[in-house]
Amino acid sequence: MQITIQFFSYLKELTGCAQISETLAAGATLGALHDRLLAQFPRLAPMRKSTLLAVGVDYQARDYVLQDGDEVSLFPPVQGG
Amino acid sequence: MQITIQFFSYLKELTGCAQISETLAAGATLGALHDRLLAQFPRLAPMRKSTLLAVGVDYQARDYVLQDGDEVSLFPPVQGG
Amino acid sequence: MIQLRNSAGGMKRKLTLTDQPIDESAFLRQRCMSANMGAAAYFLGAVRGTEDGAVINAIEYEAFEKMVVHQFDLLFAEIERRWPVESVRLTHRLGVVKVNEVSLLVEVIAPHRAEAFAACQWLIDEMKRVIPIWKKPLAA
Amino acid sequence: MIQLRNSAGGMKRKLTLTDQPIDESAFLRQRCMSANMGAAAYFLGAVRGTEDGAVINAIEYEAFEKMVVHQFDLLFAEIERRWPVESVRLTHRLGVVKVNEVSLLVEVIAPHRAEAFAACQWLIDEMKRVIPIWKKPLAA
Repeated sequence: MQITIQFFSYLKELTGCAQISETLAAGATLGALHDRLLAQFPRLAPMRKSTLLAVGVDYQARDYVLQDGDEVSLFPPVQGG
Repeated sequence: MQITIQFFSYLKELTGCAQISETLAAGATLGALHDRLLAQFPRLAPMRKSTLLAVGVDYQARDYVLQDGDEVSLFPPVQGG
Repeated sequence: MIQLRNSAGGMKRKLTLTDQPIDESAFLRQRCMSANMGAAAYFLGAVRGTEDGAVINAIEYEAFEKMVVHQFDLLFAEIERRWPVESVRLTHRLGVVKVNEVSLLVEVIAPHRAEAFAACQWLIDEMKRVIPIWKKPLAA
Repeated sequence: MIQLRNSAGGMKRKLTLTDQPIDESAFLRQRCMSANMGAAAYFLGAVRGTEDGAVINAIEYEAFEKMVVHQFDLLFAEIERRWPVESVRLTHRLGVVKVNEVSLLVEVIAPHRAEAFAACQWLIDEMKRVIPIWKKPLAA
């Protein structure tokens, strides 16, 4: 299945891209995708624990099971205001 | 010594006057004055404990020793805002 | 109208007691906020249409003005001691204030949100404890 | 500019995300406060001249807008569940915001002071926890 991944704020600068696409096996979790991205972009690793994960417009936990077409977002702690 | 006493809010309505003057012996305390006023205006008695006492523009305790010319104020709990 | 200002060196303070309608946009235009300040907490109080369950038309505010001014001065001094506040402004209306009209405006400017909110709420709490102003509901 | 309104029956809500300077007096003029409401708590956030000790010229705000809108909707719904609030309005500026300019305006209208302040502070605290907006200081 095909998953789109967006990076925001300084994660975007660390990966050097705002958006990528990944092909995953059915049943893959959000956590598994995150681990794969950390391997692909080692500069994201130090932020592993503080990185927030969303699917669409909702936050999701690492055990969330992805579906074909999901839009995943990775970003650092938010700082509005 | 001569003391001026002002009543505010509904205490003024209960006494029927905004201001009176009392002659007290030297060394009289604010508490003693309050007791005398309660005897003089029995309708103030139910509010005895909640009545606030000020001398000039400062709150004072009942043991405050009055001085000639002091301006004493009696009023109910405040309600600004 | 009584106006009290003080900004000699320390925290800016402005107290206004008025029997005229409060001009909120003028109040805002007079705001002065330096580049080190990030937060302004405001509060607006208005007269509600009911008081203790009864429908009312207005509230009449009575004040012992000389003492109001002195007691606010003490509260402002305490704010300056407790928080890094740049400016406090408070306007209180006196006399008859109709339902829906503004009776109180408070503004506290500080570097950060937490202290702006803390000082603003503390000031209103203390006002309701020590400032000699009383309300008399006027029936509809 | 994104504007989101909702006042069907329940609490009035208005969210504005804009890359233009925030017009505070227009924001105030649009206030709607019924006769049962006695309190409006406001907060204004401005860009400070320093960030982590360094002098800055501006802050650039980046947002994941679609998610910002949805997450604010969840927060507004929670406010409606928790407090008897009549209206919540929030305007957040995005893009480059210079020092001293307003980045955030929040207003909560409620019957009484305690709930207006509580909901206003809760909303800002939650915003800083879940709303996907990020700051990038731009050096002077």
